[in-house]
Amino acid sequence: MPPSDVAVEKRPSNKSSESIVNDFSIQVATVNGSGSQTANLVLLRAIFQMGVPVSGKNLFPSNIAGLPTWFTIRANKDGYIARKKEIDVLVAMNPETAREDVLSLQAGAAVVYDEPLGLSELRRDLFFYPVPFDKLVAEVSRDVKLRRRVRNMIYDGVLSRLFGIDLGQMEEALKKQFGGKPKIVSINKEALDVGFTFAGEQLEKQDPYSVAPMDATEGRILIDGNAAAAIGCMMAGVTVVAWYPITPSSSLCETLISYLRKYRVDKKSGKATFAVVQAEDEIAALGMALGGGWAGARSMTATSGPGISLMGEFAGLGYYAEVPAVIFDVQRVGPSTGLPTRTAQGDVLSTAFLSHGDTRHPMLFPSSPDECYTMAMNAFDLAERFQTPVFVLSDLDLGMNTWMSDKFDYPEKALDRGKVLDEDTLERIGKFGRYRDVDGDGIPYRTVPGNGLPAYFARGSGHNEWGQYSERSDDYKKNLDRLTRKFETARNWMPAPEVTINRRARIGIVAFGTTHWAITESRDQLVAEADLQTSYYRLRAYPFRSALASFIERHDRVYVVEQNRDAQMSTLMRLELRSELAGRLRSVLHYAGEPIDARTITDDILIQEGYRVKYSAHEGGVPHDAGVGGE
Amino acid sequence: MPPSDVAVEKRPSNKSSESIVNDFSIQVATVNGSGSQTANLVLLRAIFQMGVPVSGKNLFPSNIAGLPTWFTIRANKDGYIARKKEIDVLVAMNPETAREDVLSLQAGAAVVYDEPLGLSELRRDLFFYPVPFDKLVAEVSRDVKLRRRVRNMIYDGVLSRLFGIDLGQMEEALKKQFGGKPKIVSINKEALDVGFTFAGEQLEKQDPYSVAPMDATEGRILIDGNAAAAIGCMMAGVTVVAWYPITPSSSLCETLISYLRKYRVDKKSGKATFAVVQAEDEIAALGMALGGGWAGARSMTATSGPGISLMGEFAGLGYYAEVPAVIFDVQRVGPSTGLPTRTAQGDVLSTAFLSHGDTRHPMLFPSSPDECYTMAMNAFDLAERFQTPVFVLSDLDLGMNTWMSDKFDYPEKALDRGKVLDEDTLERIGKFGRYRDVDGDGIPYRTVPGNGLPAYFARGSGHNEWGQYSERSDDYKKNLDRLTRKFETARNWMPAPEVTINRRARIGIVAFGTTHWAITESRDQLVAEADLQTSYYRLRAYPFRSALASFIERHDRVYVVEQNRDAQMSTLMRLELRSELAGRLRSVLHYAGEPIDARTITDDILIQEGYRVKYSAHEGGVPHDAGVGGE
Amino acid sequence: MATATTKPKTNRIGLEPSVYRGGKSTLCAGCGHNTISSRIIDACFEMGIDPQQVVKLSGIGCSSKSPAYFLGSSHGFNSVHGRMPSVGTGAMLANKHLVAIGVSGDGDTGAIGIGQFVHLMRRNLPIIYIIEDNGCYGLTKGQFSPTADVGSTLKTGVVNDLPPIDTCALAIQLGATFVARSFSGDKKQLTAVLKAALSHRGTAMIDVLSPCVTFNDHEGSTKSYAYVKSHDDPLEEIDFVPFFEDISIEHEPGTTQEVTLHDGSRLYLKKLDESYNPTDKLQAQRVLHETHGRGEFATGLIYVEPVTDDFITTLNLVDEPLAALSEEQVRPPRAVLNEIMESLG
Amino acid sequence: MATATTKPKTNRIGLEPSVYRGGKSTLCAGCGHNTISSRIIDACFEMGIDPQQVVKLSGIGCSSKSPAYFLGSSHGFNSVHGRMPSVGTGAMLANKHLVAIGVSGDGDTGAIGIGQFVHLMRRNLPIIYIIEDNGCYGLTKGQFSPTADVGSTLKTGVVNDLPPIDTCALAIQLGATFVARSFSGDKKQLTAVLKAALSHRGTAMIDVLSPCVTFNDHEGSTKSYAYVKSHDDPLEEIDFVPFFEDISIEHEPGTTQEVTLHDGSRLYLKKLDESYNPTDKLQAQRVLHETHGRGEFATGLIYVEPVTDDFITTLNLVDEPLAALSEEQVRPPRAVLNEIMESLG
Ligand SMILES: Cc1ncc(C[n+]2csc(CCOP(=O)(O)OP(=O)(O)O)c2C)c(N)n1
Ligand SMILES: Cc1ncc(C[n+]2csc(CCOP(=O)(O)OP(=O)(O)O)c2C)c(N)n1
Ligand code: SF4
Ligand code: SF4
Ligand SMILES: [Mg+2]
Ligand SMILES: [Mg+2]
Repeated sequence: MPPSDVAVEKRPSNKSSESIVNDFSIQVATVNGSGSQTANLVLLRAIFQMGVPVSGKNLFPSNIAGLPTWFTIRANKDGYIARKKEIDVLVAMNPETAREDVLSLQAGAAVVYDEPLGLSELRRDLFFYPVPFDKLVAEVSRDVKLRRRVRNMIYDGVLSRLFGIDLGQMEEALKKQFGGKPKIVSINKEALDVGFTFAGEQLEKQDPYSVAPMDATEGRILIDGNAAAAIGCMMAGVTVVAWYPITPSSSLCETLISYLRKYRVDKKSGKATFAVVQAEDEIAALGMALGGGWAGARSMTATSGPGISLMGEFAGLGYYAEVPAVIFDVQRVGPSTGLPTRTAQGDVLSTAFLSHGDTRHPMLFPSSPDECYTMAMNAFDLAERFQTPVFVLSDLDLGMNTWMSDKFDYPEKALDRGKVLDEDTLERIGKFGRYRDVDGDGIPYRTVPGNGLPAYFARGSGHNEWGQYSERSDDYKKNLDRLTRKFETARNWMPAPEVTINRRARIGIVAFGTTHWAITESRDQLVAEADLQTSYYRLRAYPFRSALASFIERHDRVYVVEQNRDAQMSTLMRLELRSELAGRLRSVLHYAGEPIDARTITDDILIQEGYRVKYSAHEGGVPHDAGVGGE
Repeated sequence: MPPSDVAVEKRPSNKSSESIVNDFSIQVATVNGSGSQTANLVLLRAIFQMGVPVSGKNLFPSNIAGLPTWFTIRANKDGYIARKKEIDVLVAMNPETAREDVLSLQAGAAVVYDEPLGLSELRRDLFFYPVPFDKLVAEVSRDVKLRRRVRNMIYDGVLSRLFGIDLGQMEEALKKQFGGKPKIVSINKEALDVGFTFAGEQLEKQDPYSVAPMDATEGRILIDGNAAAAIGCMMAGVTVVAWYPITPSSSLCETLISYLRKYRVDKKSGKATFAVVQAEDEIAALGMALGGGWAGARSMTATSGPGISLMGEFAGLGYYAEVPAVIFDVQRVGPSTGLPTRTAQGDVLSTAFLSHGDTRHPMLFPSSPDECYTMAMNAFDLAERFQTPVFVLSDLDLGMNTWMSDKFDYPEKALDRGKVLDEDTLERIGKFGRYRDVDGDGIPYRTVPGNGLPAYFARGSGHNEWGQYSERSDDYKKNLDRLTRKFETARNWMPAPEVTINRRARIGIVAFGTTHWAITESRDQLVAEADLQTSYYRLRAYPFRSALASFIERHDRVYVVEQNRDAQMSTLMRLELRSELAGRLRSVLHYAGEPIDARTITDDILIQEGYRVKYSAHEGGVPHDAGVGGE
Repeated sequence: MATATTKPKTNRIGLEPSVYRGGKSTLCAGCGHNTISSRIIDACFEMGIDPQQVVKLSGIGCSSKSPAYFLGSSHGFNSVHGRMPSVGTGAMLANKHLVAIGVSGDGDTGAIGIGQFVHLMRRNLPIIYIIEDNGCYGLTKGQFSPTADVGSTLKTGVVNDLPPIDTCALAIQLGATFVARSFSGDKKQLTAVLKAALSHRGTAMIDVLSPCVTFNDHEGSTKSYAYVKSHDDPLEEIDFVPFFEDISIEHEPGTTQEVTLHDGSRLYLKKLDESYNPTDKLQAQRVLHETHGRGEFATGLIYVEPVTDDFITTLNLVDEPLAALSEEQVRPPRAVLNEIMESLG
Repeated sequence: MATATTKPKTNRIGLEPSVYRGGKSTLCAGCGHNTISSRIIDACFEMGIDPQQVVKLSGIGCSSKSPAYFLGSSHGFNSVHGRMPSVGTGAMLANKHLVAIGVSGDGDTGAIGIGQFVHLMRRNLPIIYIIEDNGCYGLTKGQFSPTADVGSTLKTGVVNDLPPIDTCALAIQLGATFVARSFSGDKKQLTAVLKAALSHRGTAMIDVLSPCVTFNDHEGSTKSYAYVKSHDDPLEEIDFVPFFEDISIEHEPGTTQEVTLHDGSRLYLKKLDESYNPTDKLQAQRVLHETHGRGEFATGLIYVEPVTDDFITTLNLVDEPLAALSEEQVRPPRAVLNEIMESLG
């Protein structure tokens, strides 16, 4: 029995007129807790294994089960892996959102859907592929529970057939996922086959999209930023980890714990070279990290916005008492609880000045898993070198989504434990003064408890260079000025920006973190669509290098692209730039929770540059649901 | 027996050459916990009652008893009441600091000191007046405890005689202080007399300083900013007060409590029209204030920097869930615990952006007790009008020192309770949507529990205009943009600046809060010393008015004078100003804990303007004391 | 056996049950928290609580979401993680006539929120404080919470090493005046306890074991539905007689204890452990200690003390809600300002 | 009766008493906190503690300043208000061989810090946690703290309405393994308790009544020197025999209990209340409850349980301090990274 609503004759006439290979996006609309994650990752990995550049982004609600979730896979031969606004292939599994999902598609998109939803009547300008999932899954198993678990795998089979995604690679991906569990692999495989066969027999390919093998992913890996950061922390030799669960940072610590258990336990004694504590809250987590840092451990914590807010007082103590610690902030949408499972770059300003009084903190901005890995190591080195809390500002998109990456290099540089006093140095410098600027770089020497060198009394209140309590104005000012000097020294130790100068460009773009991927694509769009040449400065750290000013100097206008409402990075830049340069800054802001996409940037820049652009496609919507409550 | 080290013949030859009337400062150096506060306030009040403009500033340590404390009284016929760097008369009672105190004086100063300290040999260029306090106090009482209490009153007697400070006024002041306790008044009076008589008989007036009656204080009062704010809160009809003790904000709530107990308890029933809770910490204090504000009370809390740091998460909730509350931040020196009993304006930046994500808060900056009073009322009105936390940024200098002030006016304006929905409005607007922008000003209507109008569910997570939970990007963005609109509306409701345009001025000065008083004096110095005309813009609130830009436009260079290291207000200004205007900003920064003085500003501006200035007097020092630990 | 068209039953204040319902739950199907919402709806309906006078308060967590799923016409405030007590305190200060129902989780209360919990108990704020206790952080995907038992395991097999905080014992220790423990699956007991809580003036702390079917319902867990069900050790059978019903319950003297609550409602506690007396602090502590030692959960009304003044009462506030006072009531007259100015002149 | 020139006595590790002293105190003359510092100096000297292995930790308050006034050659960290427990936890994780002495105040612990206190007790971190308890906030000029008794007054006459938190009862409730209360004025008892604490492995929580002579030493106060002195109700007479002394103390069986501590030191507790047994949680709770009911302070070793593993032990760390591990020990070899990369390829 052929599916009831395939209506071939009514479909768009441009059928197959052009074939689009390795350049489209698939969105799977399901309900969370329905186990679609496996099917989606298998799909992603299969395309990846075919050598095609790919990215996967999960748009999920702040709840555990039963609410709409969208997983978007983008395959792109040119390596554009930023989010793409337009959906080319929709897999509509969720009755609740199916209508709106279909209505928001662009003409010419393909829709694979659960047949009973009867979506094909909604529009005439799409390619519809109905699939009777319940019927098909019944062929796989009689066990209701099992059925529920493998039902989604059927759409993988269908997609495999429809879009030429290698079934063998899907099987490989399945095996990779379920390693030692052949039974699970086999039942999933069956579901795959059922979908594949059904599509072969019952569906007629009409849309132009397909995947073809390439060799652009050879030697690369798939990983999320949190796991990458976790590996970086382990390789950085972290010894004290204190954390408190919060989305989207939890998986950083959870992955770290599992790696540490595997690789940092002494084989013979079974004893650990690390300590992990699930603290009672973020205040305690940072307190523990600072206690550990003060006592000589490489200490860290990880959190998201609400945790950052709570860490204010301790962050100021770390700054002023000069205690190393690494804090990961995997940013989510604020203010307040905001959209806890959506991405943003909204903590830049509050983190830079976290705590009352004259406080400021170094920050690192990774834009890829590889940088999560390397910057984790940088962060520990910098924290100990500068004896101060160092913040790594990742975001949900980077931390929790799956990214292609080159394999990580083994670190060549030894750990930098900074200026920890030893006997020789003590002899050289004469008397130990905890806050003495012996070397003129603003960085004093420190000692750690238990190692027998001179002790000192750390405190958040006024102190002189000998570490004694002091309320003297001159001591206070001297110390504060040294802290400024230390911050200035740090400037040139921060990871350098990645700068691309285009000699023909009159305009520059500054971005950081995950925005990078959309920028890459947008710069090409600007050239292709308006012959607009741009230079590009990818910020990787705060405090900024002087190169930033030189970059701006070279250009008439500079667009600072960021994922927040208040132009936070641009604000930080304005503080340091000569006003003449500050005057060249423009902002492109995106703050609605989805990862930023190239189209948004391109259109915004074009408009600001005085071009006319056609009205952007309507955003794929996220439906209302009353009374959920955030995380 | 004449005091042993009066050495008249060695004194400076310019004795009495010029007489300086009503223009000098007296510094009393004692030990805290020694009861000198009474003597100092009596002195201050006596001069005030003589009609001479006066101010009193207490420089005290972060401990309870036994450490050096300096109380400085400035009498100035021209009404300059800012701190003056130079000390003209030193009363040296503290053996620990006496040497350094004397050494840091300018030539020609007078020193009244405890004879056994033998200070007169230290310098040749001062006027010394030794007083055998122990001997004199023995005449007053045999009771050791009493002696200790009144010993300091003796120097008041001495000063009265030496500098012509009316003894009768001192007695009056004593009575004012000890109201109903005639015994205490009388023993203190005795001590006064003993000092007066001693000075008359044994000391020869040599220095040029004296006080003469004026009529510049008629109808004025003496008050500290915290008490003034307390009166403002009471008159603003505060109903819920939650607080946690911290210097220098504690006395705001403590004074408020005593006024509320006196004036806000129903005479008949004995029942209170207010609730005060000493919370367990600052997080709870703000939580209570927000709970109260949400449920319709006029709620407040007061704290200082460390408390502000802890309030981050709740502040963001208040911003985003749109809950009114008033937060006083009586600033002290940070970062971290810093110098907890010294003054600063260092929380400007962290308060403006307090909390993660895209959050920002209105702030008010009182510069006088009168403004503490009026702005307390403004703050409650604004918090309810804009349904958001409003911060009043005072400082230790304003909050805890004694200031002259005009009497406060009874408020003419009714309380502004903001857009609380009532039946009529409901009818007018149709359906109630908690976050609907009905009036186009970004301010929605709200309802309060218990009054029978439609309920809503407040939350810090994403919501649409109907107050329903929503994770939709469009809802989120719409709401965030409305919050921006609301903040823009607030701009013109904020207290207007006080602007003095000088048509001949090429340079402008921007300042706020207590810095005002030093500016007033400094502007006169600039004219007197370098014929440098200035205009002046006293900021009174954030967000700024557009007048700020116009002011800057009129001037070539604008000096922003503030009491912090990081030019925090200037930073906020840069965010809003066209870069061309931002380029005109210069900074004068003072961040060593003492209230800023005119000399510092004048010299700094003159140097920046290319003038040569003579090296400023060495700052009066605050000695080391190891191992005190801050508050 | 004729079918009668029955009008929906209304309660004492004339409201239908539907008025007490809330939004559609977005929690997992089978989550204990949903059952608790139903019991709150039942208790409020049956007691004839006016929804307009109720405020629902919570922190953050699956549990803390649930106030959206009951009493839809009441005001609610889903605040920040662990800080519901302070928000609730502020609200009750603003309007002492409100009936405050706070819902928290074992993570929300036991971890980040334990400080505010301690002080709320100590103050005896009039609020019903419900902990929906599943021994884990549901919303962040199942980590141990501070009420997880030693030896209890995560789904991944990780074992908990730290002793649990017994929120009931803690509340009693801190001076709470009404402390109960119940189980989301025990309809009768939980409803009775909730009604009694609604009749109490002061903090009514109720720890409700509420299995997380998604993350903590497996074998190794001591908070799974099956485990709790089989280790539930009720202290008494509870009968609740509301103040507005004139019923007297017969009982054998000695075995049943009668407790009169603040609003005149009565509790009849038929003791299953005869030596137990829920008005004796030390006995309450003992029974908690002993049942915990046996790996069981003592449930029911564990401790009650209906006499002590609640926090708001000690403040001696005017009768009207502070939030409703007029300008005249809160702004002192000109003479007061003059008097103060005089004193400073 | 000839005067002999005596060399200063040295202790077991050859150090003179002066090594154990700290900076000059800046607290008020007569403050109880100063006396406690002296007792800490005595106990550390007499136990032969190596000052280089000691870390002194505190929050903020007069009490929290005191670590600057003892053991001047030890590292110290005067952190932020109420958060000493977390800083101490981090330090002990970094170096498990350290001897941690934490000093807090009743405000620092009981108010802002009660959350961290609860979790420290629950974890049984090896630290000596001293509360210098004066029932008020000394450093901010005398406001009530959460240990102030109901009815106690401020200098201004204001009366406290809220019940006190009994930090000892709370600690026991939360699983602390060594809980004592003492009085700054009781030299013998306090020294013995401190020495015992130094011999314990796990949290040793000591609440020391320590009158604030400036703000809380008046008539209406239940934390004045006079009041505490006359309401001190010692549970036992304590004799402490350090592990390095081979003394046995004769005692009547039944009246004296012997407790062997972690390092082999022994305590002889000559009970004054015969029914009391400091290894029984419920009895400890009872005695605290009852003495408090009488307006008295039960002092001495209230509860001890020397067997349970401390937090650091449960973590099963390598023998060297984590802070002292070399790069080779903490950075896995190339092969590990390769293995991980393979698994993700
Ligand atoms: C300050 C802060 N930290 C962390 C979180 C993340 N978070 C959300 S819910 C939750 C725990 C919830 O556990 P519980 O209170 O037991 O509720 P349950 O979900 O189990 O019902 C956490 C840690 C947060 N929202 N805010
Ligand atoms: C976050 C924060 N809030 C408030 C303060 C102000 N403060 C300093 S010490 C103190 C209370 C100290 O009381 P306690 O711990 O009992 O110590 P004591 O002075 O009585 O020994 C307070 C509230 C602070 N330093 N930090
Ligand atoms: S995750 Fe657990 S606690 Fe949360 S809704 Fe699901 S079952 Fe309930
Ligand atoms: S104020 Fe009180 S607690 Fe503080 S040092 Fe003085 S006596 Fe001690
Ligand atoms: Mg839970
Ligand atoms: Mg205290």
